[in-house]
Order: sequence, then C-alpha cells, then structure tokens
Amino acid sequence: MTRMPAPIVSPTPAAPAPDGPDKITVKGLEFYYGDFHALTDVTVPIKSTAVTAFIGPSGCGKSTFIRCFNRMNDLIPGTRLEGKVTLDGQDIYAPGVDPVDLRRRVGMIFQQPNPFPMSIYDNVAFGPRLHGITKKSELDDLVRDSLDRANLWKEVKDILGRGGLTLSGGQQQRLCIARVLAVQPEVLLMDEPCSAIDPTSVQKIEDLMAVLKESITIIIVTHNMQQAARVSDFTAFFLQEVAGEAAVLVEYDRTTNVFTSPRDKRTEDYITGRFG
Amino acid sequence: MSKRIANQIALALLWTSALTTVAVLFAVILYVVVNGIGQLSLGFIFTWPRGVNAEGGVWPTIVSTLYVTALAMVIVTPIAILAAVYLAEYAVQGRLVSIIRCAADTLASVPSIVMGLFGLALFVEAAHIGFSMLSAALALTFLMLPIVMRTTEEAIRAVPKYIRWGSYGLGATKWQTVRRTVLPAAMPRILTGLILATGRAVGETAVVIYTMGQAINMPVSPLDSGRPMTVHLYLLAMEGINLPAAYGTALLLMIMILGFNLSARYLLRRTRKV
Amino acid sequence: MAEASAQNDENHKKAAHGLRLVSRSTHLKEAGLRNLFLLCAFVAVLGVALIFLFVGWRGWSIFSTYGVGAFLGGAEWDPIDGIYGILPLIYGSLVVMGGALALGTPLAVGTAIFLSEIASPRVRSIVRPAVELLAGIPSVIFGFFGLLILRPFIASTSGGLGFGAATAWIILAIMIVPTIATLTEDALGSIQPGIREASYAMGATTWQTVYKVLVPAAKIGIIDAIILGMGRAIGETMAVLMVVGNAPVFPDSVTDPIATLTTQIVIDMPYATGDHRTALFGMAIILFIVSMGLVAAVRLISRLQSAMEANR
Amino acid sequence: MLVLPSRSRRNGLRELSGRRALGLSAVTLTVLVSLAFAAVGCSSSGASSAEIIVTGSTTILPIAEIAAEDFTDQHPGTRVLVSGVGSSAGIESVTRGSSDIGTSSRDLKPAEEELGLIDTPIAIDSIAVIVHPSNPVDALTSEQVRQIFSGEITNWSEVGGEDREIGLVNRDEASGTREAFHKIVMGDSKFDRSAAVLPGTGQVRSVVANAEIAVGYISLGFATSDVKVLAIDGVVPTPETVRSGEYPIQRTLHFFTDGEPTGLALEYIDFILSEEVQEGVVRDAGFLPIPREGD
Repeated sequence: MTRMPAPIVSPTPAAPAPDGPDKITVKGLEFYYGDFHALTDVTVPIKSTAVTAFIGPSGCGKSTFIRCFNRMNDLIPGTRLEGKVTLDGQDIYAPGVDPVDLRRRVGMIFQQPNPFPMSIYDNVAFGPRLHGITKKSELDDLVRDSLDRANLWKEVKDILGRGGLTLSGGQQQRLCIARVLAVQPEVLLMDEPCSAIDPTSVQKIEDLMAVLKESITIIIVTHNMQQAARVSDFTAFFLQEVAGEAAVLVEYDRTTNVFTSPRDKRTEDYITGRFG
Repeated sequence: MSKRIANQIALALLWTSALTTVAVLFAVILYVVVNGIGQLSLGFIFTWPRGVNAEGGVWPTIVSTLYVTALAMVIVTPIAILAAVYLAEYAVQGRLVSIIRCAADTLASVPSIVMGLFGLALFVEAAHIGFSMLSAALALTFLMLPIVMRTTEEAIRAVPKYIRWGSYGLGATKWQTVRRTVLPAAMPRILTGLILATGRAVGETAVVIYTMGQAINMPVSPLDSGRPMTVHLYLLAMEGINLPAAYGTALLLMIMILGFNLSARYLLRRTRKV
Repeated sequence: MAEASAQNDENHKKAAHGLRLVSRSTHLKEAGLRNLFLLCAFVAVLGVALIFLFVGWRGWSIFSTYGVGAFLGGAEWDPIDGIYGILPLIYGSLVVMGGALALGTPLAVGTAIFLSEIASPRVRSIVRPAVELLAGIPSVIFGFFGLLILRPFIASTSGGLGFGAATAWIILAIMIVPTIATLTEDALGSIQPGIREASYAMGATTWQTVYKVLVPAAKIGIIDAIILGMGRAIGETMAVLMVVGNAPVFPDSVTDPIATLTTQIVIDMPYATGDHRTALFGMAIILFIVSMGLVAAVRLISRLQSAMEANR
Repeated sequence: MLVLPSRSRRNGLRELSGRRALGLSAVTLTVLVSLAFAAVGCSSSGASSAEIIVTGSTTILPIAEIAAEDFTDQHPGTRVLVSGVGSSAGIESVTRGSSDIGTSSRDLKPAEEELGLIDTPIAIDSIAVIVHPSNPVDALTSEQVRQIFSGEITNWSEVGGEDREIGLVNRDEASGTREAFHKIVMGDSKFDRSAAVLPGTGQVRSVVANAEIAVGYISLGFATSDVKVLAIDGVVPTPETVRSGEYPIQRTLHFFTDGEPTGLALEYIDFILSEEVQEGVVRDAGFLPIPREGD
C-alpha cells in the first residue's frame, strides 16, 4: 500500500540552470494563525534540485512559510491557508490529499536536533518501518545507505545500537538528516538546521547539502546571511514591516543577485546589516 | 539585630517542621517494623489464618490484595493511558475538555468511603456482581483513574514537541506518532505513575471493605469474595485479640507499599539521569 | 485541525494524480482511534455521573421522607429508634477537619518552605522523599499507629480514654502534610527566581524574603493546597475511625469521643437496613457534594486569579 | 534513561502501549459498561445431599463457621454453609425449611414456642463488666450498671468510687455482645450515646486496662488479669456462678432444628457439642462451654 517511489535523480548539472524546472510553486499564499494574518500574497517558485534559502529577521514568517510545504501547520489548531501550493504541478492542499503521505515526500529537518529516544538504527529505520518495510536485510541496507548519505556512517557504524541521544549535537542533526533520507524524499525542508549546533558540524552539514542538492530539492530557512550566501542558489527575503501585520516576500532571485545587487531597498538594508 | 534574631527563630521553626515530618515517617515505619518483624516468617506469609482469632498466617489476604490490585490496574491502565493520550495529544481546548478535566478532578477528590458505598450500590447490588474481586476492582478503578490519567498526561506533555515533529515530518500519522515515539518516550514516567497508583490501591481500605466482602477466602475467579490485607489489619487491630498478627500484616503491607514507592522513585531517577 | 479527508468521489477526481489521497481505511482508523480515546477520557465523566446517580439513588429518599431539616439539622443520631439527625456528625467532621488543618497547615507549609528555600540539596534529597513516602502510607496503618501508640498517650495525659478529636487531629495533621506540602512547594517553585534575588539584594533576610515576598506571591497556590488538604481531611475514613471513639454526640471536650460522617458510615454499614441504610447513603451524598464544592472552589480561585492577572 | 536500549525492549513497550492497550481497553470498556448495567447472574446451583445450611445469629457465626471448616475437613465431601443474618431470621428460616439449622442468641418468643422446634443449647455467653484494676469499686448492682451505661450516673463517687468522671466504653451496634448486654441489663433504657464505641472486644479490654476511669463489658471468656471483673448483684462471674444461673448477665446460645436433627445436621451438632469444639472454638470465641450431661 505504501511502496516507495524511486528517488528522483535528475541529471541536472551541479550548477542549476537559472530557468530549471519548478519543483514547487506558491501562488498568492495567505496564512493565518486564528485572527493573526502571518503571511500575505506570497508567490514564489522553488527550483528543482537546487538550494533555496529563506532569509529575513526573526518573526518574519519564514519558518511558518517553510512549514506550508509539508503541511506541518495543519498540526497547529486554528491555522488557515489561502492560495495555492503545488508540488510537481499538483495542488498539495487540494481536498483529499493525504498530508501524511505528502510529508514523506517532503522531508523536514528542524532547528533542534530531535532524534527519537531509541537506538541510532531504530531512528533511521523508523520511517521505512512506518511505510511498511519490515525485512531486516532491506532495512539494514537502507539504514547504512542513509547514514552514509548523511555523512555519519563512518562515525556510528559500530554503535548503531546506542541511543540516538548519546550523540553530539552535530551528529544528532546528521542523524535526523539520515532519518529523513531513509524515506527517500523529493524535497528537504531545513528550518534553521545549524543554529543549535557547533561550527565544525555546521561545516559538515553545509558540505552535505552541496552533495544532496544534486538529487533533492532543498529549502533552507536561516537567519545567517553568510550561510545563505554560501549554500544556496536562490534566495527569498521575507519581512514583516509593521509589527502585528502580515509579512511579505520582498525579493526573490538567484542568490548572487540578491547579495550583490538587490533590487529592493529593504533587502539591501537587511543584508548590509541596517536592521534585523 | 532583632531582624537577625527573628530570622534565626524562623529558620529554626522551619527546620523543626521539616524534621518533624521526617521524624513522624520514621517513627511510623520503625514502630511497624519493630513490632512486626518478629512475626514475619514464611509460615506467616504462606499459611491460612486459623480459628476465631485468626491465628496462623495471612496468605489469602495477600492473594486477595494482589488479585484486586492487579485486576484494577488491568482495567484502569488502558483506559487511563488512552484518556491521557486524548487529553494531551488530541483534545482541542474547549467545553468538552474542561468537562472531562473537571470530572477527573472531582473523581480524584471523592472520599474513599463514598467510592466504597458507590461500589456497593452499583457493582455489588445493582449489577448483582456481589461482594467480589471484580466489584472492588471496578470501584478502585474509578479511584485510580484520575491519578493515572494525570501522571500519564504529564508524562506525555513532557515529551518535547520536536520529537513529534520529527515523526510527523517522516510521514507518520497521528496514531503512529503517538504509539511509536511519544508513548515510548513517556513510558518510564507513565510506569512510575502506574506503580504509585498500584501502591495506592494496595493500601486502600474504605473502598474495598464494602465491595470485596470481609470473609477470608482464596479468590480464584473475579467473582469470588475475599478479605484484603488492609481490611484484615483493620479487623485485627479493632478486635484487638490477636495483635501480633496485626503487626505482621501491617509490616507486610508497609513493605509492599514502600517497595512500590521506592521502585517508582528508582525508575524515575534512572530516567532523569540520561 | 485541517487534515482533509476523502469524503466523496468528487474530491478524489479533483486531486492531482501524483499526490496520494487519504485512504479511507487510514482515515477511518485514525478517526476511530480518536473516538475511542475520547470515550476513555469520558469514563471520568461517566464515573462522576454514576456515583451521583447510584449514591443519590440509594440515599436521596432520606431527604424526602425524613426531611432535609430533620436530617441535616437533627441533633440526635439514634438509628435504633429511627432518629437520623446528622448534625453531630457534621459537627464532628468539621471539628476534626478544623483541628487537623490548624495543626497540619503550619507543619506542611513550613516543610514546603524549608524544602524550597532553605534545605541544601543533600538535606532536600532526604526530606522530599520522606514527604512523598508519607503520602504513600495507607491510612489504616496511620490508624493502627494512632490506636496503639497515640491513643494511650493521650489517655494518660488527659486522664480520659484517649479517643476523641484531639487524637484524630494529630493523626490527620500528619496525613495531610504531604498533600499540602507538595502543592505548596510547587507554588513556591513556580515563582520567578528574579523576585527572590531582588529581595535578597535589598538586604532582606531569608525569613523576610519568605514571608514578605514569597508567601504573598504563592498565596493562591497555598490556598489551593489547603483546600485540597481540607478535602483529604474531611474524606479520611479509616485512620479517623480508629481513634475518634465513634460517639455521635457533641462532646464536652476534645478528648471525649466524637464521630464524623465517614466513621459513622463504616461503623453502621454492617447492620444498617431500611431508612438507616438510606441515611448512610444520604451522608455519602453530603460528603460527595462537599468534595465537589472544594474542587469547584479551587477551580474558581484559579479562574479568578487568571482573570486578575489578565487585568493587570 | 530516556533512551530505551534495545530494540526488543522498545518493541515490547510499543506492543503494550499500542495494540494490546487498544484491545484491552475495548474489552474492559465493554465489560465495565455491560457489568454496570446488565445483571450478571452468579447464583449458586442447587444443594447436594451432603450439604447442610446453617443460618442465624451473628454472635454464633464465628463458632458455627470455624466449626464447619473443621467438620468438613473431617468429613470430606460434605458442605456446611453458614451465614449470619440475625437470630429472628434464623428461626424463621429453619421454620420455613430453607435452613437445616437455625442459630439464635435468644430464647424462643412465646409465639415461636408453638412452632415445635427442637432446642440444642450449644454455649453460654456471659458478659463481664470490667474496670481498671486500680478502681476501688469491686461490685455493682444491675441497676447501677444500667444507670452508668445510660448516662444517669456519671461519676464513680456515686457508686462508691473516687470522685472521677466515668469513661464509658461501649461496643458497636452490630455487636452481639452489645445486643445481649442491652437486652439483659439495659431493658428499656438507652445507652448513653457519648460513650466511646469500639468495634472489638480486645480494644474494649485494652482501653479499660489502660484508663483508670473506664468501664466496659466483654464476653467473660476474654476477661484477663489486665482488667478487674466486677461482681454484679453480689455475684462474681465464674464458670460456676454462670452455670448455676446466679450471675445475671448471661444468655444461652441455641441451635434450633425442625424436629429431631438427623443425618449430617445431627453429626454437625454432635461435633459442635464435642469436647474438641467446646473447649477449642467455643472458648476461643469468648464463650463458655455448655454444661455436659453428668457434669
């Protein structure tokens, strides 16, 4: 019932074409927490097999926005979304769409590394088991493969039975990445994945992203502009101009353009450190 | 200067109240241990009471106590855990939830003798179950329910929300998330709550005295009656003829309860360490 | 919660083919589980309703046949002659509870303050488990202790029999310490640490900080604790039963036998029939209503408090 | 630790919290609800031939019950069902034929005399009035005892003792001893309700043994040297004065049968009257053995 689709490995070159295919498109998105209007009129494409960074000052709704792509916001009572979000051209908010299955295809990494309180092996095998894979050999392969892709295999191959929480913060985050990779997602959402871990581990995760983006579409939320500049191909800048009002998408472009010649004054102010 | 003296006096009083509390605990334990230890023997534990004044052992009362406690826990555990899952994971704040919480609080505060009379009226008489393990266990269930519900809900709420996100992010359904990540993560604390509730059930008297019956009997089926250790102790103490057996029963009861409490503490501490 | 569901075929057609739809079986399973959990949670409500129904059913007629005034206000309890005035029992319950609170509250609040403000971690690691273990000791063991140790002691000091409110006060005071102390400690623990530091920084002694800053700040929590201790005291049965002497009268002194609602129920139940039995269930109704009232009081206080905070 | 070490362990817990919990809760909910509202019958099946039913006095219940256990141990395959429902109900039950033996702690009322029941006295319950050993009072009249327990006399000086208040110790109303004491001593007077009510003989004894002002009553068989037993109407209760009927506070415990006892009922009654039971169970319960023929 829940057979895995083959991972999408597209033959795109390392440097993405500026006009590469859109993996995700967002049109006229409005987002509400109860009475609070959080985001308004967001329209943005997410290019396939590239890294797109969302930047902006805290409270600008970028974390809210990234959670729209796998419908994590559904879990918060009282939230409401208008507009259209499509994955491969299909509306993910269409009636009847299973958000649970969507979340398997659109994986997510959180700010706080969140390994489950179980062994490293079980952490990685968690997703595949959810989706019906029970054969030991198949699971073993998936676990090794995923840990390897997350650049963690060498460090943990002898301690797979140990608790996931015994690892260091950076290792935990890579374990979480491995855990997501094990369900072979097409899109990887990363919500400030490096803000709670040490610099060496940040480096490792950034290296990892460079490799992963060859096969997976990555969206990263970061408050660290240097990081956005280093890892992303495209950048979207969000801003809540007046406290209590909805945030807007100020500018979206190739990362180099955003950082070298922003079209909007507000973007320029932000990246040159005037506020935020 | 006087400010300092006032402080010293106040501190001394606070120390005194704390030490009094500890001293009372040790006095009660010591009293029961000193008087009961001579009575304890395998013979006392494993033989039947004999004669008009219950000489001999207390074995059927131990079995009755364990029987009714186990039965009550078997009934209450799934209900309370799933109820807590509902309150902690599924419920949306609203009228329904506040009714449930209010009911749980009320249930928790019902005096145990009222619960006993309720059990007598409903299970023993109206439902014709009679004085039995089952009647007593069902009455105990309502006593234990709010306790286990609360500790379980707290345990579930203490599981970080990140853990849940991680599971949802992998495409787990709500129930898969609860069952495979939240409950296992909360399990040590849930077990602690269950053990404490078990201790409570073992020590309960007023609920079981008019639901289980008082005749000494070895229960086999849940419809059998019996006499739990607490009621045996009460009857022995008030009859006052065979006090050694009363001391022995009190000590056994105390050992069981302390055992439950200490193992719950141990479990909790082991959980906190990691 | 906005998780969409496959309700009809039209929705199926409208959804894009690549995205998996919510399968009917998954949806039904999740919804079924959710309802099952709700049902479990509702057992608590069911419990309260059943208690009210069955205790009420058995006890209600005493109010109608015997009369509310005669039952609640009658000064004589003499079931052999069909006289069911429970005023002496209500009086007994109140006297026993009041004295126990008067003795137990300072002890409990003192212990809580000690634990939260004074004790070193080492001392705390001994005292706190002791308080928790005290909570676990069955009431019948407290009663046993009271009957065989405390009662003779009171008897020899007062020259009486040793049964009476005074003995019950001491035993009950000990028994409510864990309830009040734990909740008070929680209340003290939830005060922001900054308040403490501010007070110490102004040169206040520990005691001044405690009674001028912390106790007022934790006032509501402490009142809640005392109310719940009250509930415990008024509902306690076995321990009280073994030391009060069970005389349903207005005694001349605190060392003369007295009876409470709870103890009279246990004493009379074995042989009570007819109206007498109904009267015992009527007493259970009173106890149930009182305990519900105390819970309501706690809820009301916390609601008032949050309303006050919202206005601030 | 928060991490559950091995996979098998985790699976175990998951099992418990998951599927099994689900099943259990469904089952128990059903059980709970159905038990609460539907009546489950658990009535016993018809009596076999090797079975007798003994119904009646709660005072006699302990003797009849313990003796029944020993009796059935000695006579495998037989059953003696004993229940305590009160003397009147016992007499009625044996008259109607629903019991083989009716037990009673009182004599037959005139109306019951005509039913033609056969009386077998099985023990004597004699009640001693007890005080603290240091109490100078040694004897009381029945009338004084009545006045003391009804609250008309409240000071020991009124009956020749020291000038101290009297501390009354009474039994609970479910007690057969209280019932007998009430009937024999109190007559139409009521007990003083401010007396301490204790639901056990031993407690009455130990309270009286420790309080100089106390007075109480217990079955004579339970009186020990801890307490002083008072002479009533000038008669000190001893087995002799009880048997001779001189000591006033006593009653005889009866087994009633409808016609001469036969079969198992006869064997059981003979067992009760045997020395083994009379000197064992009957004395343990605080009663005096019935005088044996030829004594």
